[in-house]
Amino acid sequence: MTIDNISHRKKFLAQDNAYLPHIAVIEKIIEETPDTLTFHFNFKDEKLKQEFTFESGQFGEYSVFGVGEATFCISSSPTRRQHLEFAVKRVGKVTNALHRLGVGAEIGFRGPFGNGFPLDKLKGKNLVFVAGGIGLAPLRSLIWNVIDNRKDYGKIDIVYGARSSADLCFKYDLEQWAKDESLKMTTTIDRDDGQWKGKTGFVPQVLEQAAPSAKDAVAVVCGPPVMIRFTFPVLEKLGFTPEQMLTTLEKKMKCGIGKCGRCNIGDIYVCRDGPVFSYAQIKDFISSEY
Amino acid sequence: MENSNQSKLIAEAKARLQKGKVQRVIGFAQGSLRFVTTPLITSDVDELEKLVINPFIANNLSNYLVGLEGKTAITAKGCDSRSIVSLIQDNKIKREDVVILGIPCTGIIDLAKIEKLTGRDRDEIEDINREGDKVTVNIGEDKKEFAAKEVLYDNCLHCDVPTPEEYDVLIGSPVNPKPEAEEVKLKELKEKLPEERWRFWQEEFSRCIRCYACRNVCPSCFCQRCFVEESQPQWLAPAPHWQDNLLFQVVRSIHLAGRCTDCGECERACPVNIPLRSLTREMYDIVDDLFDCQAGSDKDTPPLMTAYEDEEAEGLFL
Amino acid sequence: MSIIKKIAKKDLGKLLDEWSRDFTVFSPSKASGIARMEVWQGGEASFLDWYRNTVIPPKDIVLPLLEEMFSFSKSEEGYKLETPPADDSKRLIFGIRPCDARALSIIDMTYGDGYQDNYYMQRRNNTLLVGLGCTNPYDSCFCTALGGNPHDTTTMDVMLTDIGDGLLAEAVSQTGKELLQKTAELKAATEEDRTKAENVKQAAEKKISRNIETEGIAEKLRACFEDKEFWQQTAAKCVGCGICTLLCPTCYCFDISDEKTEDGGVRVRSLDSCSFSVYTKMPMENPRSEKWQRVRNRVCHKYEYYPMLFDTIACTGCGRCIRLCPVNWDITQTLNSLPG
Amino acid sequence: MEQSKDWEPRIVGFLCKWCSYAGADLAGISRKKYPANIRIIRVPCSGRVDPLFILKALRLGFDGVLVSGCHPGDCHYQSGNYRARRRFAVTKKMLESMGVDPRRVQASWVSASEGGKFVEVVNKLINDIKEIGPNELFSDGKQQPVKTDS
Repeated sequence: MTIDNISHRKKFLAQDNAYLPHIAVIEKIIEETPDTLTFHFNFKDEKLKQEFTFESGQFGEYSVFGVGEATFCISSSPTRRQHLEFAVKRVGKVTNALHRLGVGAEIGFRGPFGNGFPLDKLKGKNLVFVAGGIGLAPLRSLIWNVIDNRKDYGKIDIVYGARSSADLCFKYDLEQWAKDESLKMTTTIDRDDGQWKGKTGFVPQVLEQAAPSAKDAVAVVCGPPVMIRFTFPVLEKLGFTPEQMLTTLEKKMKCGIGKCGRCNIGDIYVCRDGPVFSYAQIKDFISSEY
Repeated sequence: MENSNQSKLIAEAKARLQKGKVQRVIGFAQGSLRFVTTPLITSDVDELEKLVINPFIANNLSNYLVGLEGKTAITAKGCDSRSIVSLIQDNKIKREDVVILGIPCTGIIDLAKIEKLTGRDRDEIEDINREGDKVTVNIGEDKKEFAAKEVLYDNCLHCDVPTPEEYDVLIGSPVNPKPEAEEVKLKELKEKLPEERWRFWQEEFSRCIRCYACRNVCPSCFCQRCFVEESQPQWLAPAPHWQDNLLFQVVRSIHLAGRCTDCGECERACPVNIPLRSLTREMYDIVDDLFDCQAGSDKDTPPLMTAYEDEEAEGLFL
Repeated sequence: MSIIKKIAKKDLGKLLDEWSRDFTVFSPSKASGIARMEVWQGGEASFLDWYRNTVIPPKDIVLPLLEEMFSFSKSEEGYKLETPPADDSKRLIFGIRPCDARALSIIDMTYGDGYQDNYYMQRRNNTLLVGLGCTNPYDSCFCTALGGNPHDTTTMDVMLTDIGDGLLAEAVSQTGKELLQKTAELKAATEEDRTKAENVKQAAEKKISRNIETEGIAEKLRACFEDKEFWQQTAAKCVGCGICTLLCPTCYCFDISDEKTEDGGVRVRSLDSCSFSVYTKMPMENPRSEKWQRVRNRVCHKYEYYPMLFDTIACTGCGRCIRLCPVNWDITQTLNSLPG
Repeated sequence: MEQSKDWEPRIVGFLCKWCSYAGADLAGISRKKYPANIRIIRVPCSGRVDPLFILKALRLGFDGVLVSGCHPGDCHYQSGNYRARRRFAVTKKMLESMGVDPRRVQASWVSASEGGKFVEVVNKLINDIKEIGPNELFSDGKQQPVKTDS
């Protein structure tokens, strides 16, 4: 990647110091799974509340003051701007602290950062969404975005899976999508857990069975690294070229703006050049640094 | 430490690697800078020609042993052999997995001391030669002569184990302990009032950049995850405040009780000249006083901190 | 017409005093127990006797090891954030070496790109570089392999050459020109001085023997990226400490952390190192959990990724990483032994 | 040492749950008064007390630290307190050698039935600390951020 094709950097909103968070207030908390919560939030500053814009796939740096910052994508759609959402799995110091917060608590938000999904390139295409676990969060923003502009897109396939039925996120969305006749929704869990009436099997296998056509299609993949690693070969088998596969990557980040160094995969900085990439961009590195 | 020893070392190492008795050899090679040696870790027989024995083989190579698969032949000075034994005591390595090529050592030359005495940097010096108790330094036309005790590392000055105690082959003849020379740094520190001592350390640790070289070169710092990397709870601010730097080093020294062999590697590694050995040596002496413990002197005793006597150190408890 | 003046060495202290009226002047010092740039304290400028280069690179004047980004406090109205007052003091680094000055221009590329890093850029823009050419480079130096030389003027404002009894001062930038013009004490340099300076420069350059072949190096590194065995062998003796990165004049990576006080706290940033496994560690995975991956990242970042991003190798050959490494891990040896 | 009149030492006590914590409890039940200056952290065994805990307490500004466990020979886990003894001994000696007043960090053996001894120990520690003054080991004039992480 050269300096010329990383020019999609977005102008930062409203203030010069990109390290200084905006104060935001948590408005609602939804328990997705035993270890995952979705937070609805809004900015405290009225003007920012009105003017804030973002694109599906972009992320923010969220602060719990006194504990630190963590990176999450914005999981709500820019087409639904009453509030913003992000989903948090409890895994580390900051995510634990977030889980301890209640409605009304103040957090910090920096962003939106990153490139987001290239909507202009998706328009008119058939879309195949492949997600695992909490990896649905960034795709969910895009899926609602697409549904809200349904006529701009072709066929839609969604394959979503989790370890168990209890680990499925955004069940309220899954229900709606399952009822939506303009798209094909497949939900799966890794292993039969006794309560689940739907499909079982790993996401890549289920995707292979679903066998969406690669013609005029773009596949958007997000999930745990191991799922991503096994999904690309399946897509290739189905005839998708590396340019037809998009993913959004997760790395440890601190600054979110390409300075602090740690989120690189080779010469690509996930925060600045991503988090959305085509498989063509990252396939050289994906086996050994992801 | 003459050249014949070096040839013998190479031959011994080669024999073992060629016969497949060991998977690799760890020793010293000439470094890329004048006088400086560098660790050589190799499974290639031809590479073994690079092995050296000279008065500059400073590193404690036992640091590389933890986590290796298969058998390893390693060159070890007396102090290094103690570190190896300490690792055996801690069950980090097995005795049968190491072939110790013991090197009797009469002290390692501290290039920083020579730089200080001559006012010249290492790379401005043409030659340094040691013969017995004399060390001659050539700088251009100028030839300076020093007593060995002036230019050896502090921890070599009253070395208890010039000849390795634990070895498979001894390269050369055993040497005797050197007469002790006073350690200026330690003495000056001990003469300070308690409050001055703490402020001294505050001052020293204000320079610390938290590079963790002291920890990473230390064979006794073998924890897979060091407490400084814990985030829940976070014991230490990641940012290098002197308070946290000092806390880190004090706790490190205490965690090394009964393991630290006073090899001095932490102090050598420190890029900002913090006299770390003054801390670790203190601990070395404390465990000697309290528990008659000399780290790494007996591979068959349990690690100091896992053992106990029925009655000891009672004066310290209410 | 360039401005060339001469400073008598015995008058250097006075000159630094004079400049200290308008600037916070930093000059080489060992007062802290280690060679680094520190605020000029007046008196005789005796550092010329020992100064070859600092251990702590002068980047720490514009990119400190530790700095406060903002403070936060909580009241009934919620959180309030406050950035520390902007530091717009004028600084002058006296005696910065060409490798270290050029290193700042390399950091500028990242910190000035896209979202500007105001904390850094403000200090950087207010800092004058009065460089001093090297007459006595270390055996670990290799600036000449990277397009520099012991008297390279890149990114300098004023460049000094040691001609024995004095320092020949040449204005490089417009700011440097103004500085020399308004400095009353300086005499114009003679033709003889200039000849001397020319000889000094040539002699210094000849002293550097360490070399790397930079032609096609990014491509070579890309080609051996997956050569795990090579990187494992290369990394074998590395102990994984942070010396080579934290004390590198071009390394700029940092960590951000919160520190609580009773009624709020501060968010600080501190230099970080890609040599540490926690640097990339996420709760569930770590893309560079192995030492060889981290060593590879360090080498490739400097010699492959930076050239791809900014057309510049992010190394200026100052040699600190070689000199200060506790096990003599030498990046030039690695670069000269790349497979293929 | 200059200190304000109303300064009261803050002390942290790491107490073994089998003996000393029960001892402290007994002291409370039997209405034996001991100063409220001590914050008690219950640990499963005095052998759980890493020297790091002691240093961290000092770093956080506590004026004194108490480690207390079962009498030698009475450890619920056979040898935990023996190990604690070695660990504590080297910690105290190390701190002393660095210039920390050894009275700042003390240890005791208090059994579940020794409510009275627990009170004595705490009182002695508090009196000692009052004599040596507040812990300023980690202060440098400026107010330092105190991290009170969970």
